[in-house]
Amino acid sequence: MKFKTPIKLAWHRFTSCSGCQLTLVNCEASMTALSAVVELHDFALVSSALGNSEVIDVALVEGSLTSPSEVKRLLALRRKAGLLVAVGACALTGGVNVMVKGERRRAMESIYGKPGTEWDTFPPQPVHHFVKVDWQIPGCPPEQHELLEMIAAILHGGWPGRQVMPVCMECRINENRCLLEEDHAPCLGPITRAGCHALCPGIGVPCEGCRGVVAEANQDELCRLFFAAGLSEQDIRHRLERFGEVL
Amino acid sequence: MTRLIVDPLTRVEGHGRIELLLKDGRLDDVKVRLLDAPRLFEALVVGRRYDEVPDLVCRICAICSAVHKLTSLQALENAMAITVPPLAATIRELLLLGGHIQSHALHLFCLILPDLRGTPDIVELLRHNDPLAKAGLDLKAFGNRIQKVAGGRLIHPVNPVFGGVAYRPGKSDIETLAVDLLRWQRDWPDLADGFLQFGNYPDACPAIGNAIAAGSGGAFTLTGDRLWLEKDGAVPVADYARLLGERARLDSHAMDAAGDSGPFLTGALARARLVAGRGLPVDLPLAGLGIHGNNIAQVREVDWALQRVGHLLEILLDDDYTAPLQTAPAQIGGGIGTAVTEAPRGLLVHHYVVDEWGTVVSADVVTPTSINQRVMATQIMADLADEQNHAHLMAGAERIVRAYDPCISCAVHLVPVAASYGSSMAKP
Amino acid sequence: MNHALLPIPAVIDTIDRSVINNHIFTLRPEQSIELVPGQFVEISIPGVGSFPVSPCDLVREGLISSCIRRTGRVTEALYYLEEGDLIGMRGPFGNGFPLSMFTGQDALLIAGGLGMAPMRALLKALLDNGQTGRIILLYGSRQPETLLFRDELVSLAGHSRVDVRFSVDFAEILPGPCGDVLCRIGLVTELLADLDFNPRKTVSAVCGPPALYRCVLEELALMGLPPAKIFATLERRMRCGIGECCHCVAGGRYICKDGPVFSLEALRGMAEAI
Amino acid sequence: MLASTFPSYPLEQVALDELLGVIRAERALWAPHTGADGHCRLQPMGEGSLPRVAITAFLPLKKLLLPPREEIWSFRSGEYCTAQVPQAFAVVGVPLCDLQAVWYLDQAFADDLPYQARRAQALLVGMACVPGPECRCDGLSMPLAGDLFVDQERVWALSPAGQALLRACGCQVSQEMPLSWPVAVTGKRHALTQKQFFSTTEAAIWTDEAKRCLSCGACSAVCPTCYCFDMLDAAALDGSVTRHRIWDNCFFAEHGKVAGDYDFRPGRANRLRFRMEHKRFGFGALRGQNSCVGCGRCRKVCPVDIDLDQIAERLDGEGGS
Ligand SMILES: Cc1cc2nc3c(=O)[nH]c(=O)nc-3n(C[C@H](O)[C@H](O)[C@H](O)COP(=O)(O)OP(=O)(O)OC[C@H]3O[C@@H](n4cnc5c(N)ncnc54)[C@H](O)[C@@H]3O)c2cc1C
Ligand code: SF4
Ligand code: SF4
Ligand code: SF4
Repeated sequence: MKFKTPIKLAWHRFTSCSGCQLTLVNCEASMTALSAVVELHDFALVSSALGNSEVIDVALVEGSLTSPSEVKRLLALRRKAGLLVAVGACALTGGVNVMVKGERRRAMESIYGKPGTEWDTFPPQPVHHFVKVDWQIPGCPPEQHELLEMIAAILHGGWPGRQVMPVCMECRINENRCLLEEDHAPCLGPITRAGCHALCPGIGVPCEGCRGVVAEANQDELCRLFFAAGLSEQDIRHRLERFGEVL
Repeated sequence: MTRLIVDPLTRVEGHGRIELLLKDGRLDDVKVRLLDAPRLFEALVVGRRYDEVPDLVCRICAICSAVHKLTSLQALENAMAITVPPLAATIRELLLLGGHIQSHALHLFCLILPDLRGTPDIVELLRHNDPLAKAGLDLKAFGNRIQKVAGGRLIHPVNPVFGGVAYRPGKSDIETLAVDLLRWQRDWPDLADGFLQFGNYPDACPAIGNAIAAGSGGAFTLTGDRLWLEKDGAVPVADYARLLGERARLDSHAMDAAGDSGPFLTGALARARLVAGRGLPVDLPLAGLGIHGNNIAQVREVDWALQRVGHLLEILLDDDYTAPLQTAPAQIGGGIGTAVTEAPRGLLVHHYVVDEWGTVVSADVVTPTSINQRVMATQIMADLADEQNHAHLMAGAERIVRAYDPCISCAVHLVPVAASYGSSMAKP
Repeated sequence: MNHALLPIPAVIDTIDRSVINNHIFTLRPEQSIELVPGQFVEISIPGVGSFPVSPCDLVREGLISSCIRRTGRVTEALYYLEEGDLIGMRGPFGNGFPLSMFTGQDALLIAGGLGMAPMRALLKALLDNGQTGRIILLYGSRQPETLLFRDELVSLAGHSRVDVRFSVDFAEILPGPCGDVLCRIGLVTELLADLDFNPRKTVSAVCGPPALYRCVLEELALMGLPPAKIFATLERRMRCGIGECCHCVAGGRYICKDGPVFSLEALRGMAEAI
Repeated sequence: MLASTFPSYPLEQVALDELLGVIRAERALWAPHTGADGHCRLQPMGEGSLPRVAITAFLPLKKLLLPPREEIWSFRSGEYCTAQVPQAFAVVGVPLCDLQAVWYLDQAFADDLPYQARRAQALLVGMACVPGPECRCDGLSMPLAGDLFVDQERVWALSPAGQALLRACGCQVSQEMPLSWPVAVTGKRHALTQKQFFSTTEAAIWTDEAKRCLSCGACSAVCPTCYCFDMLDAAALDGSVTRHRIWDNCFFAEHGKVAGDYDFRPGRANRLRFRMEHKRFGFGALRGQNSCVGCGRCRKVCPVDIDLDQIAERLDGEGGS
């Protein structure tokens, strides 16, 4: 996977809030440097250069899949993309969209009335259910530095290194007071994969787990702590299912 | 009969398409379809605790995530009759303004400027060291710094919480913003002139639609308790559903605001038309401006936002450090709450019904782009009636839609009014 | 104190791609690095990361060759590089095989899979200095196709002092012309069964995956080799190579610094070592 | 009370503010600072006079000597360049346990150039502390590292650099005769022999405690003598690369893994045991050397109250069985 610069970079969005692509667009300070090494191909949010390339070097994919037409687009993209990167919680696990309960048709009807039942949609699925994913960038939203470092590493012919650790580690490194320990707050830091520099606990907001569950997490014990702190089983479920795939 | 299709729309947020129908070479019918996949947020929040809902609905759209979060908090706080402390209100407003600055900068310099320069995107402009593109990105970065400081996390901010805010931004952060602000108050007029110098906005008919905006009637603000209309005065926000008359459409994934007073026009241009003379520095003959005037109105709104940010920073600089950040709910109780905010691209409404245990039983979100959906097609028809060149037609139509600064993921929200929950507001 | 964490630029001199996913990379560091067999270097691909690797040959004219398997993130990136590309290298690290102990003794070398790479360096050193008696090499691989250095090893078998035997886990047809080399289907340990050697006059070196160590080391001891004369080289996730980062610790010892070559005697006292 | 041979000066001879001035003239100054949230952190010290007692800060001195994220080298246009030499700094108000921990790090990183470069820039001023309920310092009470030590009555010179500073403040005659050393250790820690520890590999206590352990890594993050690290490259869009050394942690799932995802230390029980082995018996050249200085940080931060001393007590009890 060594590409000629500028690398042909595509961004495809499926069912999502656009936050992942906005994260890249928000890297204002790096935009000029980026413009020297990438060429945008399908990146509808910021570019009108569409579909004019047979081959894409790196395709970034945002969002979950919710309809056959999206799947078709994804498959076509995979065929022409050298590398495919799933970006963000929706692409990795389905994201908050997954939380809609019950039968999809019923939910559609409750919202759109009759027309809603005619759209061909299915419950949100992560990207890896359909195509091979070469790399993943977690987060809702993802971190700017992870996107930029990945693009820079691709220029060197590889994927960036990263540490597999929970948010707590970064939280302690930042010398934040511990919300779980001191306030008995439902902080998901102990089981959430780090990389955000413990952004939320750093300002006193318990981690909502937006970067997904860290390897070998001890969820049982954390639930016990939450329960002891007075959360109901339903509260705990709601808290964990937001980004945790515990449906 | 010829059908021209622009799909997908580019340099707008979300997935949409335009269908242009030509009869005998002349434009006969236009369809603007907002095609983001439905995400069923209004179904998703039902059954959740009131304080969890703002964290979820901000994920409707990233560009407006702060506005969504603040509006839903406000609606839920209204439902439980809570007033946030003044300091929290200040920090929240700062977040809102940061969002406006970043969103307008994004729209003007990343999405519109390439049209004016004739390039596909800003990356191309940067490659050629375009000074306007660079300065515009700088302004965008400034808006983002404000959002980061006030919101904690840039997208999907976490600082606003039920009852107020979680933390007070550090003094040094506020001071740094104040220094940046001085620079922007100095540099912005030149940058604004640089943008406005392009005389090549396409000629257009005056912008169609009954302008609508939130406000309180006093000075220009981005929130308020009434909805103001260019024609027909004002109504209390609680009456939004009747006024807007949203209903589902078969050909679009966004609701359609089909109320009798419409079609409506919302956004910077509508605000400007409504509030000229109330603090928004607009010195333009607004009435005759076409929809591309929305860009000019956004430029003017940045003037105002920069002033207003200065005022808020001053408050945050010399306020006392014991001031409360949150109001605790006296008791969790049921209620109905509505709140409106002017998002960068127009009117946003959140409405919730909460039961006595604090569980949300129904939710309704009306977004600016679904409100504008109607006028978009009409405007294209009006502006391009005489255009016969297909390429020009397609480009022109796309530019008209782009001028509304639409946000399609916002628009494609959902509207369940689960009748079984006995909601007070039913939709036609 | 030199800056052991700072790589020296190294140029990829040649790449031998004859075995799939087990290419042999020959590198030329800007300053020469001296290594004894069993020692290792850390190879760095800037922007991607680094990994430890043992040479599969003696260092000649400043050139260091390693057979590097494509297993993960960093090794994968190496496979996209070409002759002439610049990478980094630091070392030497670790103790290496105790060459002097082989003097006047027979050598029993047992390699499994990629373990043949560092073993080849030892084999070459033993052949070079000529002070070892008989050299027996038992080499097991998954399939005939993944036998590394096959032609070279086969030709060695003609050597009067050297006895080479292969085993493969599974094969449809046994490997083609193997000359004097015996090849069996089965585990490399099975080659030990009908081996005729003098345990009291033999030093053994074993190199391969953890599973190999678990069955072969104690077996050798049972056959009568003193534990102090059975050596194995261990693999760990080494970040520094100088006994600091703790990733390679087993039984309180740094495998990167106190090892990676340990005698069975030492290994017996090291919890979690194999 | 131990007798000390460190030269010392009665406080009335040493003007502390003058001493501070001399230090400030050459170095950035760090001191423990207790914030509004009740936590004490090592922070750059603004104006003001010397603190008079040591406080155990949230993160120990390793945050300055072995920073959580430290540049080791950078790579640009084909060259590997060393990171810049750090600026001189001083830390005042260091408790005795943290000084002992620095000695331990000094040994563990004896051959590490970046560490030693930083260490050479550090001037450490110890102070007598008020032991808290979490403290379990043990063993030697005489500082093994540091430059100066201040108690209520005297200033002690622990190193030639410290001595030179005192001279610069005009202190001429040193007190040569042994004086009794003012700091006593609490001595509350449970002793555990290697034999006891290693005979309990299979003890139920490991799985027991591991059931609760969240693997959050807090204990080792705040420990003054935990020093596992990882190396990560960060590439920039201009093609340059910076290699960072960042804190790692033996509780994390990747720690004992090698190629092929083979894990030499699977499961929390093994990982907990591994950390305890390091704390009580050290690794490599420091084998046999206790590395727990008893600062009590790990106990304090653990969200599920895992306490190595309690484990030691239980192991002692179970040891024979
Ligand atoms: C002394 C020694 C000599 C070696 N000699 C050779 C050799 O001659 N030829 C050869 O092909 N390989 C050799 N290896 C193994 C080689 O280091 C690993 O295959 C390599 O690190 C894999 O790196 P990667 O980044 O491609 O894989 P990764 O994607 O990083 O990892 C794949 C697996 O390896 C683990 N891992 C990550 N980093 C390391 C690391 N630095 N070291 C070990 N495991 C890691 C991961 O946890 C994962 O399970 C040797 C290892 C040691 C310790
Ligand atoms: S606040 Fe949350 S993330 Fe931080 S240490 Fe405590 S549990 Fe971990
Ligand atoms: S602290 Fe948690 S919720 Fe906040 S950004 Fe990090 S992972 Fe996401
Ligand atoms: S193990 Fe605990 S008490 Fe001992 S030095 Fe480390 S943090 Fe302090």
